[in-house]
Formats: sequence, structure tokens, C-alpha cells
Amino acid sequence: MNPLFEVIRDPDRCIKCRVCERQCANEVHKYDPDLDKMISDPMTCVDCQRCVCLCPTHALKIRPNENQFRENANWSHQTMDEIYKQADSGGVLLSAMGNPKDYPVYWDKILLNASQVTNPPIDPLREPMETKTFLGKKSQKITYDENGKAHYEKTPYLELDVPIMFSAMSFGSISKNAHESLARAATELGTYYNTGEGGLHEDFYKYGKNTICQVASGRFGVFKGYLDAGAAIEIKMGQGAKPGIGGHLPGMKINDEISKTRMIPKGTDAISPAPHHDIYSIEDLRQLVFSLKEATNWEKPVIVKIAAVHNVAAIASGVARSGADIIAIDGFRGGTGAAPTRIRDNVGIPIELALASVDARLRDEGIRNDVSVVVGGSCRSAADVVKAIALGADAVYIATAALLALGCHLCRSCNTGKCNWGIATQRADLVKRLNPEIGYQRLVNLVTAWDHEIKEIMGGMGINSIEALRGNRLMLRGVGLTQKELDILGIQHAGE
Amino acid sequence: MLQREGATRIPSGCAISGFINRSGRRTNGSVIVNSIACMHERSNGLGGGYAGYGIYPEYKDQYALHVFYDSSEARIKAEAFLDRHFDVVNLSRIPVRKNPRITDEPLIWRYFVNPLPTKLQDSQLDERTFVAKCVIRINDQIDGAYVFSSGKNMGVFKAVGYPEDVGDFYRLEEYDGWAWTVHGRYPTNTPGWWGGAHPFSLLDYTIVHNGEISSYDANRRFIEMFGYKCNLLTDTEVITYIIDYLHRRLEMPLEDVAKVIASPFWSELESGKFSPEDTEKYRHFRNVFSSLLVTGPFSIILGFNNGLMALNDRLKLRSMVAAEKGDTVYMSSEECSIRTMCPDVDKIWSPRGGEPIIVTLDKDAGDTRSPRFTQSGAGRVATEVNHGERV
Amino acid sequence: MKKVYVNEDWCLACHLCEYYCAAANSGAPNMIKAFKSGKKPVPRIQVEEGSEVNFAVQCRFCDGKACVKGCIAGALSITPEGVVVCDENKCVGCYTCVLSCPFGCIVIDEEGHRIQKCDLCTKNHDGDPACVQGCPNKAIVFEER
Amino acid sequence: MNYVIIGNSAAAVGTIAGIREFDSTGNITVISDEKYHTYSRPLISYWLEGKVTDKNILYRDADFYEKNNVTPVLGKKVTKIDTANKTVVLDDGLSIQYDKLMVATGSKPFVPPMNGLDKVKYHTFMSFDSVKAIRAEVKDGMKVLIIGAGLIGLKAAEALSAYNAQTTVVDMADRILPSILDVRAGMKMQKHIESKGVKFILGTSAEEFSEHSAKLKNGVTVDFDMLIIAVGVRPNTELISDAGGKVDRGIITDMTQKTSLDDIYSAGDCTVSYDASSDTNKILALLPNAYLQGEVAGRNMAGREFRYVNAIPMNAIGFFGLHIITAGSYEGEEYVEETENTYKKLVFRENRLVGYILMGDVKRAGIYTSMIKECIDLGEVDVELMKKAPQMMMFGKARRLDKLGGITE
Repeated sequence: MNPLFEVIRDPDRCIKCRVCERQCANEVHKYDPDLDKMISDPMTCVDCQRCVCLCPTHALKIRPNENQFRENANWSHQTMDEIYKQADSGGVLLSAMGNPKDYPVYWDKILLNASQVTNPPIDPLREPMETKTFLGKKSQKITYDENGKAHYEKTPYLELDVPIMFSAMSFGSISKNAHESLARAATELGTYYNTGEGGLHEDFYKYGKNTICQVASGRFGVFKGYLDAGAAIEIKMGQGAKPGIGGHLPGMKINDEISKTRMIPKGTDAISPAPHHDIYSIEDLRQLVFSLKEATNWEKPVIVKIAAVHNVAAIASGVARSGADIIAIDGFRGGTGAAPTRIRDNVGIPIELALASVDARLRDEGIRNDVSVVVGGSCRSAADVVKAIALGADAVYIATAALLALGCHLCRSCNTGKCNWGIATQRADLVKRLNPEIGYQRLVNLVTAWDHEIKEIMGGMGINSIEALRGNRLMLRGVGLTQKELDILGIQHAGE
Repeated sequence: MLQREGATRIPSGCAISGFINRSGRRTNGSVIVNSIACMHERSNGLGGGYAGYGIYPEYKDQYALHVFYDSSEARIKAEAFLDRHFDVVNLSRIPVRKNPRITDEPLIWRYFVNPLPTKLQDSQLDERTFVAKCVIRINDQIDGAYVFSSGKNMGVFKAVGYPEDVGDFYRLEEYDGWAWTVHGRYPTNTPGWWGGAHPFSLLDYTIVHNGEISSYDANRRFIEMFGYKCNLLTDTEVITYIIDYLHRRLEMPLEDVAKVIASPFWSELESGKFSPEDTEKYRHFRNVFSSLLVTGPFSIILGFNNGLMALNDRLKLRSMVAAEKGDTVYMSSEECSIRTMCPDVDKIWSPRGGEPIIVTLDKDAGDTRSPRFTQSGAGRVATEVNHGERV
Repeated sequence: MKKVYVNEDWCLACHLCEYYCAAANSGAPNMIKAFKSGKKPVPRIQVEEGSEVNFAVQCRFCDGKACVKGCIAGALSITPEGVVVCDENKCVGCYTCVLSCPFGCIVIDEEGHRIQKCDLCTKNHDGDPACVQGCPNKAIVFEER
Repeated sequence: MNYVIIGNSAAAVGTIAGIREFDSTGNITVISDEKYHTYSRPLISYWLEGKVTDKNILYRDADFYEKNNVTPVLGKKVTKIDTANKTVVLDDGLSIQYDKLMVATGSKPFVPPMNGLDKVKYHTFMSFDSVKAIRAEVKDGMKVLIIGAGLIGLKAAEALSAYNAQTTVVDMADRILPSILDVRAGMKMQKHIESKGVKFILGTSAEEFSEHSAKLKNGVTVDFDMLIIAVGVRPNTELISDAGGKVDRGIITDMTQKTSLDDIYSAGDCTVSYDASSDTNKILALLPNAYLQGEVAGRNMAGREFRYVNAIPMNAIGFFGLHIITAGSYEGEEYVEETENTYKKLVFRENRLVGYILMGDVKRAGIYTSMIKECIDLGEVDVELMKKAPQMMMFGKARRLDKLGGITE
């Protein structure tokens, strides 16, 4: 096997401070006292950039290994490498984070509108710009009594100050400090973070007001107190990175705290089955939705999260009729702590198309008001958020972007448990590298920045409230898309 | 090739004007024609129209349908449809006067009709919904026929041309109404289709509108879930349907309708300026009716069976002036047009964005409609008179 | 008085504070020059590594000020802002302050035959001390407590 | 309020600082028989060596008196304290009235009677004037005989090495620096100093001096061009004893530094201190001690109530580049570590650290000093870590955070 990367050290800049050595959990760098210099072994380097970022003299860079197998358009270097790996191990290949393959990114083929002459852009510095968003069933029932007093039905809802939430990442797949960062950021931002399927650490019950408690097929850490703790409950039916596949947290990551939080013995593997074994049909889902509502006194909205698969519109329609208040759809580019590589890279559909068809379908059926639609996997910027909302989403879920804000450099080796940024690891010395004080502030900064950008874009469109953007597909135009793609997206081509 | 209304979305600027006499005293149509004539520069000759209320006292119990036909074939098809669904009490061509600046006129017919009781019963709809559905069906399905007015004791008159010419063409001096509204249009491009002129109406709702709403598609895609078809792709159309949905179908009072369409800002809701009960209600509206919030510049005058409502977008991105003289209330894009109708108003002000002015007929006015639609607190200017800072 | 504090929960023992400190007080314009031109600069902050926690220590600007009071050369003094500073020209390297400092925060500059101590970077740049700016994990903060 | 301070060294400066903390207006008069602005006595050897300039030997900035509103009366000797009239009488007959008086008279070189000493010229090594006199006579490569292998004698030897002096040090004791080092450390230091060319003749004393030579009791004769007597010091206690104050080996004070006489305080090398590490009273002729005593006295003179506690013997000194830091008492259980260049001895008693010697590697020694002063029980520290090196890590988390001002969560 060849190293994937080369470690390039500029000896004129290196002062041998050894911070690279101290900070690399993969033990790439080493100080050699005999040579009085830093040496490196690139074999274990994952290009996480921790050393590069911390090097005080910018003496380091990590590059792809220039060593190449003989060029072959069909048998790429990576394909061959994977063959060797499997021939070595006989195992399923595992990967982390989202689908890295070169499938079309529809966000990048959609352009936004702005006002000119006939209607004025609105200056967000001068006028109120509103991004508050409600998620949940929107009952239109209203009556007035003889005194003119309105009587209306109130259904459980989530109230977001920004149309962005942090999507599910379990305690176990990410560290306690990462969770704390998310929880505190959600609280400060007036939005929500999601526990993922790993339960809720006892220290974080205090952030319950801004917590979505997930119930997944493994039911880890689920009990009455957990359901009561959050603002909403999410039933995870699927995940964009690995539709149709369960989860597996290796026993070595199940330390005392995770064991307690997940309510499983220390050191045992935490296996989430592919299906919920009590949900083999839409009726079963309905039962679970109502059971959870009953368990929480009908006070909390229930989210059903599904992966974007081929017939997502029909599935969403079924979910909408199952009593769920919110549907979360996760696109095939969504992240994961670990997934079988073949699944991650080949299963599911783009979130843009899934969203467009779900929104259209729910409107056609006249039930769009019965559910809110949240999309994730992957929204990378404020522009993606604006496009998602204009296509019809009520809000978006972000996770990979949030991890990047926390320091992740997408080295995609979460599954090793040696995250040098203290995010996807449970090793105490690594976990402490993510100071939630910094982490939460960076998340707040990120979402605040996006919120500013969303407002700026809205203002340009002459819109000063996010609800006027929702489903406003006239604000979108496609470029370089086929008529079929335009039809599915429900938008016109640029120039039309 | 230029596309006509409905095939593409055309932004436009406009002038609007209107007035109402609360006592039900009827005023000749020439007054409203003069009021728009002085705002000639706000139109470009590609559309003008009027709505008059109380103009058909002799047929006040029938639905008055005004229809454009592109051809006799269209008329035959439409009349066949009308015959199947309505008892046609009276039909005639609408009398017009030749005007050199009004050209390419379609066939313009007027019918006073009652729904056929059997059909109505079969439909399991209330009468108004039945009529509305029939109107939408004709417009949607009979090529070359377009019903542009369908209320009781009211009528819409519109054409391609400058509004003062349109008034002359329709001989409005021959009609008397207790309320009038008018619209002069400045579309950025259109071949000029008569049906695309304003007011837009459904039943007795009429809307004259100045602005270009940026929430259009969000509003359209939402309201279409409730059986409406936005054929014209115009703001006016979608606003009309929103008002129809909220006011007629959900039976919300116009004050609350205004709070949905031009909802208070969150900062206002948090400021404590509303009572806790209202704050809660408006929060609820912003949640469940969020897709009916209209943003972008607009000023509208809504006419309905017993009153007028003027409303600006909440940022007041379009001009709108109101005035009062005795029991008559005036609303217009510009003060000059009000002064044309009434040089010595008692007071004149610029209403704040998002704060509706709702004026209804006094209870004892001679020509009130069915009691169900009478506004509570009728007869008063519903909104505190205030002098907004933006004119 | 604003002082430098270290939160041992977040100290990673990366030792960057020492390098930023040493460079900032070396008089060199950048870190590379500071460490690559002859005399090795001395950090005035020292990281202590433990099995579970780590932390950096530097002058606490304590109430006792035993270093100043015991200085035989009058080289240590207190600025009006309360910062204990060392006049390097006066220091003779007797190390009485090393003997006196209860926190072990007086650093011996072997080559210079004198001591160095944290002066909160008041002499070398504006803003927060270099160790605070250089800490990648906000384990070192500069604040009033 | 009139404050009068007799003396112009560390104790006097400490007294001024102590007074000015609480009284910014009272008159302070400093009287000294030396004519210099306050200077650092320990720096005289550095001055002689050429490492310290005339300017840098000053203990405080030139504007110190002005800034602190002090009236210096220099080059005048106090001959008498008139307690009845609360005045001090100067050698020129003038008297100065005091409300509070500080006696910080320090000590003087002790020159024991020795045969023939009256016939030869010799130097002491105690004041700026004394090293100025040496400086005036010193010549490159001259032979120097130093009587006394204590701190002062060895500092003198080090300073004179700058002039390539051929120095011989003679001491009655059989080892050097007996007051601060144990035998082993003394030997190491002796070896080090010898390696720099200084010759030691120990365990004997001068029998008779004649011009340019001294005959020792062991029969050896040592030639010299310059003779320096540095066998010890004696506190200047006469002013107090003459006024009827209590004097033992030094001036006796209470914990507030007040003497047995009303309104008269004393501080510095002329006083007897309580050594907390050995639970005995002794003269602690150390600059930090003088300053701190002066500071406490000054605060009390200004009407406050402070006590001087936790004084212990301690020394930081180096000879020819080899540094030693010592503190406390050496009676107790010992832990010793030694390498070629370093020596470490920790002394424990009653489950506490009571003394230590560090030689060669003296980094962070103050942490040990604080353990002695604060009487920290060994149960509270990680003893293994402590033995390894002085470090804050050895304290328990709570004490550590308390000391470092961290957040306790």
C-alpha cells in the first residue's frame, strides 16, 4: 500500500516546536533527536490538516501522493486501491462523511432572482428582514364567536429564529464537546439541534428547549424522560448517506458516558438495525407516531426523517398522512460517521430533486399544510438554503457544514475514532481539543453569517420575510438543465 | 412573440383611486373618471378599469356577469354553459361609446342570473361558491370567453387604453354607485388584453392594485391548494383569491385578513403594542397562514359587497393617500386625484404600511347586502387615523 | 486587574503558547527569525503536562509580589497598571526572585545571565498577550476575575 | 506626622514603601552616614567585577526620594536617640524630631583581633566605599588573600577574578559556605570555584600578618598584595541599646517590628528574626527579609496593624556561574539527588518540607520555598512529582486552581 498523502515540511520554516508531533493522533510526525529535526511517516496521514493549521510557522503542507498507478480512465487509482484493500481484508469497505462522487449538484445549476426597477430591492440594513420559521402542522381552522373573538386550533410546533437546524449526529459518533457546542449554539441561535440516535447526555437536558430527540431503530437511550426532554421527537427511518442500512458504533467507542447515555453495556457494539423492527409498513409508522405523541401528552411535534430515495414523493405523502408534523428528507450527499462505501456512493437521489417532487406532490394532494418539510444532505451555504426554501422547504438541516465550523476538514476518517479535531472521537485527550466555548461560538457565527446572507438575498428579491420565499419557485431559474430536470424542479430555464 | 396575460407574468406599475359613501348615497361614475384622469402619467395606455358598487339596484338580487368574448362561437359556448347552470333573468350587450383610443374591442355582454336551484343543490355548495366555481370554469375552460365581473349589484368595466378613455367608452356617467374604484395600468410589456386590465374580480370582490409582489409564487402555489387556478399570473388575481379564501371561505373579518396579508413584523409583535390576545392571534396567523403573507410593494383597494378596504404592504413601498369628507372616504395613489373628487376634504393622511383602512356602509344605509357580511363596527374608519411618515 | 488564566480542562499541552511567548519577547520580527537566528528565545510561560490535565503557568501578578520586594538589584518593579516588569539592564541574575516566586514563574535566561518574566506582552505588542492569541483552544484567557 | 528612618538600604526602602501605602503626606526623613543615594549592598561585588555600572548599583530610581516625598539626610551619622524628646541627634549636633522612628542600621564587618593586623593594610567588603577602595588599588594579576570563605569572601573572590587576581581563601572551618550549604554541596561548590583558579586553605587561620604575607596556624605562609577580611558581620545595635532598648544578638522586636522602645521600630540585618523553619530566633541577614520587615514596620508606623511572619533563612547566590538556591532548615529526613553538575537536597520534618538545597538546576525553586512558608502537608501533594521537580502539578486540583486563579468547576 502506498501512502495517500505526502507530508511536505519546509525546513527553512520549521522551528522544531513539535506541535505537529503532539497534535497528530495518527503519529505521523516525530522529532528525531539524533538528526535534530522533525521527520514524518505519511503512511498513516489522513490529511486532516490539524498539523498544518497549528504549525506556527506554516512550515507544513499535505498533498495528495503524486505517486500514481498507471493511468486508466476505467480503473482509477482509487478503484484499484479499493480492490487491494478488499483483497487484503475480505471486508466491506467503510467510509465516512457524504458521497464524494461527481454527481450533479443541482444547487449549483440553479440561479436566484433579484429585483430591478419594477419592484424595489429591500435594504436589510434599513428594513426588518424576517427569517423566523415555524415547523409543524398548520391547521387553517378558525372561527369567530359573537364577540368577534377568534378561536383557532393550535398544534404543536417548533419555532426557529433562523430556518436552519443542526441535524442528527449521535453522542458516540461525535464527542460530548461537539454535542455541547451544537446544543449551546442552537440555544443561542433560537433553533434546534438533534441528538441523533445515541440518547441525550444527562448534562444536556438543560438545553432541552432547543433539542430534537431522535428515536431510531436501535432505540438507544430512549425512555420517557428522554422523550420529555426535547422540543420535538424525530423518528429516523433512514439516512441519506446510507438508505436502507443501519448503523454500527464499535464497542471500543462505548465508554462509560456513552454506555450510560445509550443505556447499553460498556464496550458492546451498538447496532442499529436497518429497519425499525416494529415498522414494516406505513400503518406501523402511524402507530409509532401516535404512540410517541401519546407518551408526550400530544405536546410535541413528531418529525419523520427519511432518506431521499426514488419514490420519495409517494413516501412523503404517506408520512404526511401518518400523523407526522414534519418530514425531514435527507439527500444522498448527507454525511455519516461510517457507512459502507458502496452504499454511500451509489444509493439515493439528490435532495434538490427529492424536495421539488415532494413539495409539488404534497401541494397537488392539498396536504402541504399538514406537514412541514425539512431537507438536509447537503446544504453548503446560505445560497443553498435560499434555493431549498424557494423550492419549497420550510427549513434545512445542516450537519457537515456545522462540523466544518467546528474544525472538521473532511478527511473522512471518522470511522477510525482518532479525529484530531476532537469531533468524531471519544478519546479523552482528543475530545478536549474541541473547546465548546470556541465550538459553539463558531457555530453561532456560521449560522449568523448565513442568516445575514439569506436576508441579503431576500432583500435583493424584494422579499422581507422568509415565508414569502417558501415555495416561491419563480425566484429560481435553471442553467444547463434538461427540460426533464426543469420540470421536476418546477422551475424555468434562465432567460425564460 | 409577445405573450398575453396568463401565458407569462408581467410586472406593472399603476395608479389606483376609489371612494365610498358610508350612507349609501350614490355618486355618478364621472367623478371617479376625473380622479384617475389627473394621474394620466401613472398609466401607459395598456389597461384601465373601474368597479362600481350599487349600480344595479333594479337587479340587486341577481349576479351580474360581465363577459368578454373573442368570438360568437365563444359566446354560444358560454351561454350554453350559463343556461345549464343559471336562470338568466336578463342579458344584453353592455352599452359603449366609440372612442378613437379604444380599439380591438371584444364582444362585451352582461347577464343578470340566478343559480339554478337544482344545480345548486346537486353541487352541495353554497350559492356563492357555486357561482365562483362556475366563473372559474368558464374562464379556465371556455376558450375565448372571460367573465370579468360576477357580483351582485356591482360591476367591473375594463379595457385596454387609458382609464379615462375606458370610462368614456363604457359611458360610466350613466351609472351611479355608493362606491367606486379605478385602476390605470402601466405594464412593462403586453400586447394589451382586455381581460388582463384591472380591477380583477371574483363575485363582488374587486381589487385594484398597484405594485409588484415578490411573494407571488409562494402565494400562488399555496392558494392553488384550495381550488383556485391562477390563470392570469397577476398579483391582483392572487390577492383576490387570498382575500376570497380568508374572508369568504374562512369567514375571517377583514381586519384579520389584513393581518395575514400584511402581517405585523416580529419586532412589532414583540414590542407589546398589541394586546396579549391579539399578539397570540397574530403569531398564530404568521405560523399557519405564513404562505399568504404578501411581500414586495403593493397598495390595493378591495371592494366588497358593503365596503372598501385600502391596504399597503407593511413597508409601504407604494404610495397611498386617504382622506375623509363628511361621510365619504377617499383613497388614492396620489393626493391630487382625491382633490379632484373633493377639493376641501376634512382630513387627509398617509396610512401606515400594513394598517388597513376599512370602510363599510352604515347599518341603516339604503343599500346594504345580506347581514352575514356586515362588518362589526361598520360605518367607521376601522383604523386609527394616523399620519404615516412615508408618503 | 486583567490577568492571564489557564483553564486546565482545555489545555492540550501543545506548547504553542511557549513558542508564541518566546517569539513575541525575542525582539525578532517573526517566529522563524526568533528561533533560527542564534540565541534560542526563552518562553516566559511554561506548560506543565500531567496524565489527565495540562496547564500553562506564568506570572500570577500575585498580591505578595515577593519577587519585587526581594529583588536585590531593584530590577523588578510594578508599573502603575500593576504589571510586574523586569529591567533587564539592572538584573544581575542572582535569582532571588526565582527563590521567592511561589508559582515558579520567574524564568531563567541562562545565556543572558538574568531572568525573564511575563509582562503581559505590554512591551512587545498591542492587544492580548501572545500566549492568549496563540492558544488554539482558548485554554488561555486574558480577563478580569 | 514625622517619620525618621536611620539607614538607607533595603529595610529603609521597605519602610518608606510601607508608610506610603497608607500615609501619602507624612514627612519622611532618611538619615544615613553613607553619602550615596540608596544603593544595593549585594551589588557591590558585581560593581567591582564591572558587571554593574555606577548608575545601576542604585537600588531605586534617581527620583525615588522625590517621588515618595522623602527628605534624605546623607553623610550624617546619628549619634543618639533621645527618647524623652523624641529626637535623634546627628554627629553635627543637629537633632531631628520624630513621631515614629525606624532603626535600620544594618551591620558592620566583624574584624577579630589578629596578630599584626594593625601593621598591615586590609580591606573589608561591606559597603560601596569599601569596594571603591579595593577598586582603587587592584591591579591585574595581583595576589589576594581573603580571610573568610563565607558568602562575602567568596563574592569578593569572584569579583576579583575579573582582574586575574591570584586569590587564596582561608577559613577556620573545614568547608566553604557552612552557613548555607551542607558538606556535600559545599564540596561541589568548592571544587567548582577551585576550577576557576581560586585556592582554598581550610581548617586553619592566620597566626600573624606581616607586610604582604600571612603566616597561618598550619605553618603555611601566604603572600598577598591585597588582604581582605570577610569573616563575618555584627549588627549595629548601639543606638537602641544606648537608649535603653532590648538587644540580644541583634535588636529585639515584636512581630510588628517594634522595638522595646515606644514608637521605635527596627528592621533588617540589625534585628533578630524568628525563623519559622527551625522555630528559633536568629539574625536573618537577607535582603528580602530586610525589605519585608521594613515594609511591615512602615505600615505599622503609619497606624496599621501588620505582623511579620513566616520568615525563613533563604539564599539565592551564584559563584562563577554555578547557582545555588537554599531555604529553610536542614534538620530532618533527607532526599538527595546528585548529578555531575547538579545537587538537590530536600529536607522533610513532621510530614512537611522544611528546607532544601538546589545547586546547578534552580528552576522554579520558589515553589519549594512556598511549601516551606505555607507549611503544606505532604499529604496534599504528589510527593513523587515534587521530588522530581518543583511544579504546580504536584498540588491537588483544588489547591492548584486556587493558587493559579483558575475556575473551579
